[in-house]
Amino acid sequence: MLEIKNINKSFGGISALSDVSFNANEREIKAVIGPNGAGKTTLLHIISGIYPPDGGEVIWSGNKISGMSSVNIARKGISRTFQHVELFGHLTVLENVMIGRHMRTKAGFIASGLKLPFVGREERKIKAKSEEILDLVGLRNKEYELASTLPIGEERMLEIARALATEPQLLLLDEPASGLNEAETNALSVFITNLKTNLNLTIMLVEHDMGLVMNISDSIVVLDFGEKLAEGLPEDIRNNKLVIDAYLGDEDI
Amino acid sequence: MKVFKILLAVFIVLGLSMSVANSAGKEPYKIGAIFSVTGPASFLGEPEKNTVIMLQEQINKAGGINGHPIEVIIEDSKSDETQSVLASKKLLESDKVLAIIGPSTTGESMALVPIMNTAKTPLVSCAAGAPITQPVNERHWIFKTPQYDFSVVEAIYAYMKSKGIAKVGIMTVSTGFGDSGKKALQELAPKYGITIAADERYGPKDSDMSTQLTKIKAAGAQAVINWSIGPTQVVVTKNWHALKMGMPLFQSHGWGSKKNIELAGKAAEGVIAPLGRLVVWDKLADKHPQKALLKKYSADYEAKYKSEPGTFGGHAYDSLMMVVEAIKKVGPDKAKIRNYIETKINKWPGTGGIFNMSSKDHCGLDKDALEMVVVKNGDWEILK
Amino acid sequence: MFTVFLQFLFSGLTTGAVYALVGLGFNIIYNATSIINLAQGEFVVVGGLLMWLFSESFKLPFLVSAVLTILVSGLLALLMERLTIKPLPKTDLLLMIMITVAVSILLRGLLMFKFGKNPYVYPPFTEGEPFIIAGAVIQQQTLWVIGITFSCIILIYLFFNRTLIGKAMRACAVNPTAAMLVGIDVEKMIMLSFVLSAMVGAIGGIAVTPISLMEYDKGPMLAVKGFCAAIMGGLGRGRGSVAGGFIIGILESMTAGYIHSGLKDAVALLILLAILFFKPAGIFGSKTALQMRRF
Amino acid sequence: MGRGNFTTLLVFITAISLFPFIGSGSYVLTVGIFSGINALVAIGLCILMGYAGQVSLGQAGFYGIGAYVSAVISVKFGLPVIVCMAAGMAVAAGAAVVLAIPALRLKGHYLAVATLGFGEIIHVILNEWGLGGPSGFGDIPNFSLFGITVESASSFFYLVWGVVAVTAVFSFNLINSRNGRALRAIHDSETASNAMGVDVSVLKIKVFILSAVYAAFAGSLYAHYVTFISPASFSLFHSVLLLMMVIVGGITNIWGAIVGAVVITVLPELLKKFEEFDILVYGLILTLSLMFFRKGLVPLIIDKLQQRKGSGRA
Repeated sequence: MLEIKNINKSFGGISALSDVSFNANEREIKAVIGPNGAGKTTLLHIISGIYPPDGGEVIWSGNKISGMSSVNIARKGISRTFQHVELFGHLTVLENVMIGRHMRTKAGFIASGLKLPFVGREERKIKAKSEEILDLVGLRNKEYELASTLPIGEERMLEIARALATEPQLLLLDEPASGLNEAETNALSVFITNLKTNLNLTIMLVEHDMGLVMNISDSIVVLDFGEKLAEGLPEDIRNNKLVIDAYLGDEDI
Repeated sequence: MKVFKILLAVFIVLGLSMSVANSAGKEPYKIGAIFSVTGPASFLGEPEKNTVIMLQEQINKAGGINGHPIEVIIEDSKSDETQSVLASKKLLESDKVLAIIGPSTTGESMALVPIMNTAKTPLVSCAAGAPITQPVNERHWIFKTPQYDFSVVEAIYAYMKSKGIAKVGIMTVSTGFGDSGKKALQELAPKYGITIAADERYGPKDSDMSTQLTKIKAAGAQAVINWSIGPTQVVVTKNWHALKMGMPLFQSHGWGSKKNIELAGKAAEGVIAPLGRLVVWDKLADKHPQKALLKKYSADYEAKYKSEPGTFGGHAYDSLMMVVEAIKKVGPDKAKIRNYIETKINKWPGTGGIFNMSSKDHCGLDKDALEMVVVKNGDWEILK
Repeated sequence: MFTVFLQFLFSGLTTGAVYALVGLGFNIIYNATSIINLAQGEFVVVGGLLMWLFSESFKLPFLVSAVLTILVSGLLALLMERLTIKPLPKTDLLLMIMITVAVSILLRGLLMFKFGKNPYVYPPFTEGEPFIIAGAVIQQQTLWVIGITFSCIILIYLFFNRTLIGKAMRACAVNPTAAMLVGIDVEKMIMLSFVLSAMVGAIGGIAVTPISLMEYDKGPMLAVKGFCAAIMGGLGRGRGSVAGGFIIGILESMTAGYIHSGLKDAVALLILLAILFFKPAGIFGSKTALQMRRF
Repeated sequence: MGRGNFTTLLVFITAISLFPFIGSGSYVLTVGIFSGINALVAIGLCILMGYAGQVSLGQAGFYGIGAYVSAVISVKFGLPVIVCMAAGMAVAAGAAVVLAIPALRLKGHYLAVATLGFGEIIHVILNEWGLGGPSGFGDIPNFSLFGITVESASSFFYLVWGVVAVTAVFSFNLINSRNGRALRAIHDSETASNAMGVDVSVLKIKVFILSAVYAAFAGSLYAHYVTFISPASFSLFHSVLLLMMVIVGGITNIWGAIVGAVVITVLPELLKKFEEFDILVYGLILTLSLMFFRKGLVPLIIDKLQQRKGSGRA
């Protein structure tokens, strides 16, 4: 279970998050929504260790992870995608996913350089597993293309595939539907729901597409100007007066 | 990709031109020369190269050695040890030279010691460092013409002692040249009852040495000794003058060029240095054994290059003439050339002094090769 | 003791002033292109040697020689930019920087060809006895160098903040694409930055030659020190690099004075490394500005 | 390593083995030896820069550490040369850690200056406290192993290029492993690498160590071949030259590093014909080749070959 406790974060005197607390249960899809600048991405950055919080704690499976480096948080089973796609552009599609397997494998510099027998075996396993995941996201046919050549929809799927390759228990998705067309978005919502049921993942989702959010979330947290505005089931949020006010003029609602 | 082809062509042409051997007329005697023509030590290499080119012309015009012209193949070591190793290999292998003169610096010469010993070919270095020829039994094929740094230091210290100077501040450039001077200065000081009050260092491209001089002054020294070559010795002189140090400034033998006086201007007045007789030949007595030779060399060099040869050009003169004389006497045989230089170069007047080579000493000069010279009215003056 | 300290300080200011000017030159080009022009040191040498050529060899009056020197240096930089920088896409910065290294070798070759290996010097701007302040000696020319350095900073500051073309250059530095969209000729600005920085370098060379002499191969040392100065002050900060230059000069002199002259370069660099460890963008640099940069 | 590389490697090894028979004479061989020594450093620098994206202007520092530590130990304590060389590499690895930890925070020009500073500090240390000071020292024993002394140019040529070949294979293996992939990944995005559990800091330190060890290996080979060293050989100038080799050859390719090292080492020898002008011609050739072979010689050749293949098929 992920517990967010009284998180505070400010940049140069401007508060990005103030006193935000909520929990995400296991095998739940938790959506974080809010207008632009509400602090959603900052929150994901704090959970994944890219920023340390100024105050408060993040607890994952009973351990405090706030303040840990993002590598170590990744090793605790938390993986993520990025709002502005952060793929390894000079690597192929397959290699991007294989990077996800990096932390699950162990051949060191010397073993690799000497090409010890176990290194080859390990590499073959990495490849097999990565191709399996590419099959899952439907990018197997593009495995030898450079990641930088993919269209945005496939880039987002590749980011998810790369994150999945780390075998996470918690998956953080930062606007996975941004830039996707309607058909792609629909496919994505099915895909994310399947991840939860088939892989037993806890998923935390930051998203602007309300259709997607309402469709797949188990519960929703609403942030506004860095503060938690509301939390509850999708239908509660849909009818929450505060939320409607905050989104006034936003055509998505 | 036209340019690609052009460049490729350039590379190929260069490659071919390297492999084509020099076509010679009538079996010349080949002598190799490695000088620091470019790079940080080019102050040395430039006059050395000029000297050798001039001498080669003169010797060949006079009929060469017993009818054979000489061919001096000059390699630029770029003041770099790796390059001089390469140059020596090229001279020994491709050009099959009888002997090599140079390199210009101690480091480069040291790098050649094992190569020359293996190749059993004489090397007459133009660098001063003592380790080049010592220990002599491990330096069978190695000679050098510049006097030892020890001799230069002894000349300075002896003069200081006679003037009652007992406490000095030394400043040396952080190159091999400055370093070997520093070692000699430190080592010989006790022998002359001199204490070194301050021991300062600076880089070869530094632009202001007042800090070092101020420290020397604050340490209560009675005189400054500066050991460097190139522009830094002029900068030191200017700083020394501006700071009104109230103590004499001694320079090393690297000071021996009129150019330095010119550059330092009136700041150079009163600077003292132990110099070879080349720069003060006109002030020597007529019967001095070096005078005629120095006069001719200076005059020829100035006529050809519109500048004076300086002490360092003289080293190349001595090195080449020693080898030439040896070939003249014993013919083109490396071992005989070596033996001749070791045993027969006795009371041999060169530009650097009167050489007395022996199996114990592969340099053959001592401090008597030097004169203490002071700058007065923009000219040299020998101190008695 | 104070006299000694003051003397060390003056010595540091003398060397620091040149580093500062080279650092300033780096910044002008860096701001326009993100390139570090490692041929910057050569322009200082060009300044000193051309000044000698015009004033001592051609016997032209002082001011005429100085103006000619600055113009010719600018022209040389213009050529360099047009021939080697302009034809290339500005994407591979490392390649561009290596090209400036290659050009610096070429320039050194030209200088050696024209001037030989000897050092050159000409009389200081004003003849006369050095000033004595609290027992410490400061040469008149040193004051000239420091004065010229500060004049350069002020002029450059005014240029970038008060003139239209200067503002346009700054706009290119902040965001080349946006600058292009509002109709600024980015290419021309880059060219101008090369010319301007070469002129600053040449001015430094003119001022410093009477003190430190000038020879064809002094450039690399100056470039290294100026680069350190620019980094210490924070790249992109003109005034920062000037401060950095003086700090390095004074550090060197103080180390030589109070620790050991053999270690002056090492100690100055160690302090630079320590600063970078705590302030990875230099003393006056901002980290966010650094992150916006491509390199 | 891929099939293309394997073929190239075979050609490469054949060329090396035959070279001493064609290019006889120790001058040509010595040029070859220095090319090989430089190639060794360049391979490390290529992995550091081309793959991991870390600039280094201080590689001559590691090169110098390798040369000095190995030479000093062998002169002072008379230990077997191979032990001294290992010691040199160990010390260089330690120095790499010392440099890499603060350097982790730096990027681009700032990293360049930090590494430059490191190299200069090493140079000053060698000047001040190194055996023999600025004058250097000689009489360093030749390389020997199991009682066989490698002295002649041709045997040392095989030794050096043997080391280069083994190192190249090792490096290709490394690059084609999970580690090489991770290095390329951190070059593209450090944030994403960290978030995927790739420890960017540890990898950077490791790759610094790797390049330092290669450089130190090369340095000790240099010391035991020339048998004389002085600080002048390990200056900033040499660091810049090494950088030039990697860039001229093609920064993203290990073959590029090797080719670049050979070209930059051989070029001045070819230019000797120009005597005084060689620096001019050298500068000109460098400028032009950087301008026209932007990606480096080896990538250019690969492109040419592929074009030819492509047009042949069509």
